[in-house]
Amino acid sequence: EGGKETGSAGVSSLPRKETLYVGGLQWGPPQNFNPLSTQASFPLNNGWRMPLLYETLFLYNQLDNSLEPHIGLSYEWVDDLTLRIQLRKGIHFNDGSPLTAEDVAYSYLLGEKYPVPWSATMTHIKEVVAADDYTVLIRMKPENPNRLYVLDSLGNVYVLPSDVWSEIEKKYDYDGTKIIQEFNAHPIASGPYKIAFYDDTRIVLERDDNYWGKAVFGKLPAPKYIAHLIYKSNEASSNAFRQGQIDVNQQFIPKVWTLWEKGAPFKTYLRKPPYYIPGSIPSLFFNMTKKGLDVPEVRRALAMCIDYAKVVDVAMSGYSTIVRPGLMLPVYHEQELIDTRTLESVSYSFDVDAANALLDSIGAKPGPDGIRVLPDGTRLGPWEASCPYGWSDWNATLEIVAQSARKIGIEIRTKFPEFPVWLNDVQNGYFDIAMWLSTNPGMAQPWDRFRAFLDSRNLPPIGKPVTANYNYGRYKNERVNELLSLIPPVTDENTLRELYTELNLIFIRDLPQIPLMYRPSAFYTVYEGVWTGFPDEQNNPYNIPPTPISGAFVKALYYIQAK
Amino acid sequence: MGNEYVLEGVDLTRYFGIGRLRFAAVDHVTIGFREGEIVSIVGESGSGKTTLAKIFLGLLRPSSGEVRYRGEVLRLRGQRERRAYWSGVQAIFQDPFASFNQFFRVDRFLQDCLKVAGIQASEQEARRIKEEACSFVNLPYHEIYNKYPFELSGGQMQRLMIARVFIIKPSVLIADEPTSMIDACSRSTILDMLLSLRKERGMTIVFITHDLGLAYYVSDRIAIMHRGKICEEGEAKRVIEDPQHEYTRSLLADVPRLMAEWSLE
Amino acid sequence: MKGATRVLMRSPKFLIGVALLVMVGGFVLIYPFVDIRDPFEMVGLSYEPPSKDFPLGTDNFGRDVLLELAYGTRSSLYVGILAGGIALCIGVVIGLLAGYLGGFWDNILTTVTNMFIVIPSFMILILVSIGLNSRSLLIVGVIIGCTTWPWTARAVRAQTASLRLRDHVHIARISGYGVMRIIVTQILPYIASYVFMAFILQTASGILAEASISMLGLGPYNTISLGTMLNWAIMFEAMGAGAWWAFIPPALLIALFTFALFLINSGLDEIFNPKIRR
Amino acid sequence: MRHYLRYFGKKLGWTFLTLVVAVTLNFFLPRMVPGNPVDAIVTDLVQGISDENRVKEIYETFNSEFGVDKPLWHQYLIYVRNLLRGDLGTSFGQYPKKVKDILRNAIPWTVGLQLPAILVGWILGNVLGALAAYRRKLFDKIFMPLSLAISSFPFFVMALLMLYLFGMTLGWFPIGGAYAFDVLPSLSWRFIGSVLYHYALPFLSIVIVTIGTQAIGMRSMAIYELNSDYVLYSKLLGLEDKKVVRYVFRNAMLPQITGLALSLGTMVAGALIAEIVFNYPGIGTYMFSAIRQLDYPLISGCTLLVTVSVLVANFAIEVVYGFLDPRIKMAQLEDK
Amino acid sequence: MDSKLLAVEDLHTYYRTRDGEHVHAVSGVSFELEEGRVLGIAGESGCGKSTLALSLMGFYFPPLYYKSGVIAIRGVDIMKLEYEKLRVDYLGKEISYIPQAAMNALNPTRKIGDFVVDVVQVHRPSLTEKEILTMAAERFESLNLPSRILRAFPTELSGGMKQRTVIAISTLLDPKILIADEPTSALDVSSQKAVIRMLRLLMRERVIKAMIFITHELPLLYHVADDIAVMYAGQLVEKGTAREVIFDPLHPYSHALMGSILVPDEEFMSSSRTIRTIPGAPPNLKEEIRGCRFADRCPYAFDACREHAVAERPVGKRMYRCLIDVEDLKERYVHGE
Ligand SMILES: Nc1ncnc2c1ncn2[C@@H]1O[C@H](COP(=O)(O)OP(=O)(O)OP(=O)(O)O)[C@@H](O)[C@H]1O
Ligand SMILES: Nc1ncnc2c1ncn2[C@@H]1O[C@H](COP(=O)(O)OP(=O)(O)OP(=O)(O)O)[C@@H](O)[C@H]1O
Ligand SMILES: [Mg+2]
Ligand SMILES: [Mg+2]
Repeated sequence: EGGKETGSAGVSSLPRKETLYVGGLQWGPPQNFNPLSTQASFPLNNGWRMPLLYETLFLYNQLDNSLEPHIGLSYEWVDDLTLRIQLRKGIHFNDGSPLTAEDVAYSYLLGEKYPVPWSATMTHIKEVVAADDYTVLIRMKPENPNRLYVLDSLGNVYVLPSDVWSEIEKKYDYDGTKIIQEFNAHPIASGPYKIAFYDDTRIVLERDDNYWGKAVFGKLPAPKYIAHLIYKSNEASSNAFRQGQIDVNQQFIPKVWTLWEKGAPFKTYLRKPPYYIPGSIPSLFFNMTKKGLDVPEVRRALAMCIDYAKVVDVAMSGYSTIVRPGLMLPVYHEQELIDTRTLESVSYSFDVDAANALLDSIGAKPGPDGIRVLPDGTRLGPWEASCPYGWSDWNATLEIVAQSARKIGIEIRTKFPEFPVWLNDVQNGYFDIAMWLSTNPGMAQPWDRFRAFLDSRNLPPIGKPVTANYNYGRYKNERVNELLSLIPPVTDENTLRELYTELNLIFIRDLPQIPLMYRPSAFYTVYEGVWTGFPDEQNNPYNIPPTPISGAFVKALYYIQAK
Repeated sequence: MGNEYVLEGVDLTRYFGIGRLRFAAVDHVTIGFREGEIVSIVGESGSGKTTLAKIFLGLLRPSSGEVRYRGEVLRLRGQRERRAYWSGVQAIFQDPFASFNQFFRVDRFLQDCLKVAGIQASEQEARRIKEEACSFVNLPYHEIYNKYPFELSGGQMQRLMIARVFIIKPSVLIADEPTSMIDACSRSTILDMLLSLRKERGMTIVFITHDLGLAYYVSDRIAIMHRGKICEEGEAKRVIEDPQHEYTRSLLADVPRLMAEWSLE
Repeated sequence: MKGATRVLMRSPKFLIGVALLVMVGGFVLIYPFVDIRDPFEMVGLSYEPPSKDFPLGTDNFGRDVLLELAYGTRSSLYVGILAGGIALCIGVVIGLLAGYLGGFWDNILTTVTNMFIVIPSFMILILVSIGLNSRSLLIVGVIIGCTTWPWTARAVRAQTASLRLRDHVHIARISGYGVMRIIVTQILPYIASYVFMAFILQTASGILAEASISMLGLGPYNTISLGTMLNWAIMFEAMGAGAWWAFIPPALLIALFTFALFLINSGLDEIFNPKIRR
Repeated sequence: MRHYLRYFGKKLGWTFLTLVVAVTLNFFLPRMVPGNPVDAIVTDLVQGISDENRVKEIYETFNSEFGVDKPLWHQYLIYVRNLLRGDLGTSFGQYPKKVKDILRNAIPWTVGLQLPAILVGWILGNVLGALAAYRRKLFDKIFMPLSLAISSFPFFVMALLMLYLFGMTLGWFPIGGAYAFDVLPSLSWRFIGSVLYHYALPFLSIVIVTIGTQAIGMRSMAIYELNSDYVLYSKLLGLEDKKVVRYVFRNAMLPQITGLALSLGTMVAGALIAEIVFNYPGIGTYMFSAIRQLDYPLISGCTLLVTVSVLVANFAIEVVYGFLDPRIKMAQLEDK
Repeated sequence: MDSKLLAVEDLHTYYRTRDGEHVHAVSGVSFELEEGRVLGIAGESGCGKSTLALSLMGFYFPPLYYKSGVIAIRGVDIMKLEYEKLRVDYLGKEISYIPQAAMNALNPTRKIGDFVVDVVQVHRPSLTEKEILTMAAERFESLNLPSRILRAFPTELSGGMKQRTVIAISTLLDPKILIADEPTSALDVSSQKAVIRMLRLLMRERVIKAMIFITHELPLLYHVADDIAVMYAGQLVEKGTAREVIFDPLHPYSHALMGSILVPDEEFMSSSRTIRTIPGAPPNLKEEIRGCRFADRCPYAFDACREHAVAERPVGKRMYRCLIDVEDLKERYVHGE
């Protein structure tokens, strides 16, 4: 376990022209290469589905919110509860054994037996069966079906070789916590790469020239090696990137345009602001149990006083458009789902005067120190606005929020504890205002975003951690719960639009959270000094999403070339 | 016999150091001082004179043995007992430059003496006492009262120390080499003052010195100290003229004199 | 005493040190009156280079660096003095007691002191800072003070132990003074100059310690200090952005401060420690 | 000799006591934090699981895995027992890695960077300080304020400035890491060269500051010694300056050794931050990320490691010092 | 060849204090030292004895500075010599020095034997280490010092041993002139006697040609010195043979000084002596003093004393520094004014 390890090839240096350097996907030293672990290291990190070692059935494409065939060739709903998946033939693991429907079923079921990244999905699934070697059937639980989650799982569940993993299961005596700790230094997987080397500063993958895709796609990925350099801090990583030591970087880099100002071969997906495509919505969370913060007008006034343009410019380096009320991303496939005109009635915008007027109207008068006091004597502040330390764009955002609030007589102080401390406080409800973001893009969006923010079913009381979703502020609304359970089975566009519009309406009216900006799910910044042909907005014939290495981005590896 | 001693040490021993380095700085010393007499304790450097003095003063606890003051064993528990003892037994130390708190003016120093003596006097009365004490030691009060000790000469400081004793009026004074740090010419002044203190007050004076000539000049009795032990004790004249102990004899032989030959063979 | 002032006036080190301190101190005290804006106010864009509006440019938050410096220096000074004061009090009290009482208490107190010296105080500082959920300048100063006292304690103890055997202390004892009174009137004045120097050094090390833990992100919240400025600059990649104005001025100010205090200290040292001088 | 042994026996006992205190502080201080670090690990796992019992179950499994469900004193006992077995526990942040393994990777880098740097700085500082004391005049006039100025730079500030100047602006040196991004550890010249090249800047930044601090101490020690009676006496007996100066340096150097022992704690701690600035894969960097993740076992491991090495170094220096300096030997023998 | 081994003429040296003031610790000292004589210098603490001793070595350390005057050894003014020549040919060999503070005179981290070797090799490079150590051991034994001391560190010695060690080292090279600055102050009387005995022996055997012996202990000086010079505030106020100066002092200060001698001696003490005292304190050497330096404390002083510098006045082979004539003075002493 641990320690240095050299792969079979015994690489000692990485020829620059054969190596694709990636960064920003792994910050600590490698912990394990176990696809069942939430702590797994590059390229298995939870949250990024990088089909380099293990692969998923389909590849999620964020550009159009679709699933592209990979191991799975196609899927269809046989009935309301059953999904049938057709697998590609001729796929084999790197030990030579074929990948079959059995393996897929086995992999799904691991999620039921043990706490693995797709365990949540399995709470909706009754069974996964191999109809034949190349057909898989997923049957949902009739009492708790969720189409969205099941679809999402197609791009999320790694397909593991069942024989290898049953051995591992046996080795640990079917003890889940042990199994997910298996280090798995030499993964038997179906992907195009193998682990060649790792230590605390880098993880190096080497191409498997026997990859099944060679026959299917007619070629292999271009880089012989993929190396992920591990930096201890953002600045170290971005400095390395500036020096051309990283080709594909997934990292927040302030003022990214300065990279190519002097003609250096850097680029982002979009050449102009916001440079990246939005993926989630960082928002201000209010603790609804705190006096003063439980007054909707106060929250609304706050929402109106924040200078969103400044948030975008100063804190986010312009990597967002100015946020609009509601929880929909400014992308076509989500905007389609709401009726903007209906929402206008509850909408708000940056307007300090209006915010002040609103507070005046509820009788919140400024005290001698300029901080307003509600008629019942509640002083509007000091409230602590917190987010984890070191999340620099967020830290800056909260500073702006605090500054803005002062202008309308609300006192907000910032606080940036270490992530675990912060998380613990926030989950248990020990906070005033916190900043957190919505769940990642995927097939379950935007529904999952609303679920995570607003679902109040099984909400634990203050003092017990909220873990099933992000409703840390303990917002409760029965109608929202109802709407959330209505959406998943719906396929009809119009019904969906109605439901989403209502959800947004309630959200904007109650404002349990204030969306602050749009954040890319991945900061995709590339250096083309060595490898060229990375997709961007103008030149993307293969519809490759700018999600570094993850999901459908893998296609890019076949098209890039060394200079 | 025990009763005629004002201050008395019985079988006093004091060890320093530990293990191999442990040694007795004062080694089973028994000595007593009668009312109104001057006793000199003479010994070379490191013979334990100062240590003995500190034991008598209650500044050091003896490893064994006891100090008796007016027949009672000294315990010094509690503030009251200490005050009582120290208003009866006082000291002057070797180095006048180190004996003063350099941060307090002379007047404050004298004022503190009044407090120690337990004199509660009006401002005028206090001033009178201070002036009297100063004139006793030939110091002009009005000139020095506002000075800091470091503005005085060594002789003046040592005289102030005597003024202190003059105010406190102890019955026993332990003077630990009070003249060793001041110049020869001022030395006699100090000695004379000590002598007149005794004359006026009947004070018992324990005079510690390494100088036999000095001891001879001032004292009634002399005790010779050597390596922590008192090796000879007796009438001053007798000790000098007819030394009994081997050490005393060699000491006397080795002291350079003016009239006698100093054999260097 | 008068001589000492005269010597001080002639010591170029002392004078330069004081001059530096006065300059910086003056800037810190006066500038906020000249420029009455809120230092937290985000007046520009991030990392604007020095210009007429912003003599030292802006930081990542678009705040005026010069104004921040004024407030940051103030906080650093505050922490330094607070930490120095606390360290001094603890150190002096422990040192005096250990040195004066001797024996058993000395053993106990010296052992504790030595422990704190050998266990790197910075480690304790880190551990405590992590443990605290809300960190203000006050708290940071207090914990720095509580972990950096042992040096002072050790030195004060040594001095006290030798002073204790001085005759004037004996005189005080046979004058019937109590322990506290002796310590305060007979010993403290003698080590006062030393204590003052220790205070200066402790202040310098307080400023450094604040900067260090702020650099690690364990500094006070909602506060501009030289350390947090550096921390922001690093966190927001001022270096990569070429925004030297965001981190060089605070870095230099920290060094300048320590330098000035060191100068004053060694100037004083020459006066109180004649052997050092040549 | 017996006394000498007894002295060191005592010293050893004392060192051990300090160790116990250090271990205890190490355990309790980070655990003053209100949060439960397990939450961070588990949160990812249970996201989206709506079945409450399931969530609870997972929580409990992990809580007992880390022992955080037991009362603190019990955890402490377990901690001490494990320590005695050489087990520093499992990292929270890099779960399921062992702290021991993490540290094992970091130690060579830290020791390799700091030991030479501090020693070189110490030696150079002493030599220069002594020279300044002896030469005085112009050399001292320039050197003295300079080293005073340099020593006023905290390690990390120096590291920062050097990184910016020589790494980012001038591009003479790499800007971080222990070796180039495109080589892998092996016994090749390329690798070794790369390691040395990356070593230069962090090494220099530590050396320079150490020189400054040590030079000042040495200078005043040497001046003190130069003024002492034995120097005068030796000179009056006609000894040549060279020899007298050698006496002086030796005597002034010796107390600096204790200085080294005592300031080791400060120096090591300071140099750890320099590691962070240079992204050097040493203990400092690990500690930094451990702090971020509230990884108690790793934090405790790092601080314990640093504390223990400082303790051991102190003890060793004390022993050696006694043999080098007869004055101290006497003092040690007389020590109560 | 000049018969005068050492001739000092109008020597002025001063200390520069930290606040830049000058302390004129030796101001205008002249004397001659002939072969075979021991010159004692007496005077109370702070009068400049040690400074004079140091000044005679011919080379100066801050804060002590040379101002003017001649120090001639056998007619050679050593103040005009190159430092290297002075060091190799004179220091330790021609003129040697026993420091007052023997406690700290030895390098604490060097074994005494090693130091001895260092010293001897400067002047006699031909000797081997072994020869030097044998030679040193002999000299040590004559001072009752065991030769194992050569292998010891100074810290392992007691104060008296250290002082004797220093004496042994200072005389190791058989210097022509020895300047002993209170060499016995830290010793008990019997060790003191042993030291004096050895110095005497060295003198008698003509190993040491002449000696300057400094102490404030007059009875001791009486036995050691042939001539005595009394020093007061940086000047010699009286010079004469030992007997003359002790029993028949001329200068009012010497007179008072001799009057304060106390010895355990029936005969001397009871010779109807009154112990004499002098009020006041010596003058501050930082200030320029115009008149007689003793004037403020002198019972016989008159106005002129405070105005004019007083020159040395020879009386036969004696000398004293006072405006009052010898006869006058003696008269006053008899009347005990
Ligand atoms: N506090 C102490 N700790 C250890 N040893 C001590 C202490 N005080 C005195 N001694 C030792 O005890 C012995 C006697 O010392 P003391 O001061 O009594 O001698 P003394 O006769 O007064 O000498 P002096 O004439 O030099 O004053 C000396 O060897 C001294 O070193
Ligand atoms: N380093 C110095 N700086 C300034 N003044 C000094 C220095 N050393 C000595 N003095 C002064 O020079 C004068 C003569 O001092 P010196 O040491 O020669 O006296 P001494 O006769 O040897 O006294 P003692 O009998 O105490 O040894 C004194 O007034 C003293 O204060
Ligand atoms: Mg004594
Ligand atoms: Mg002298």
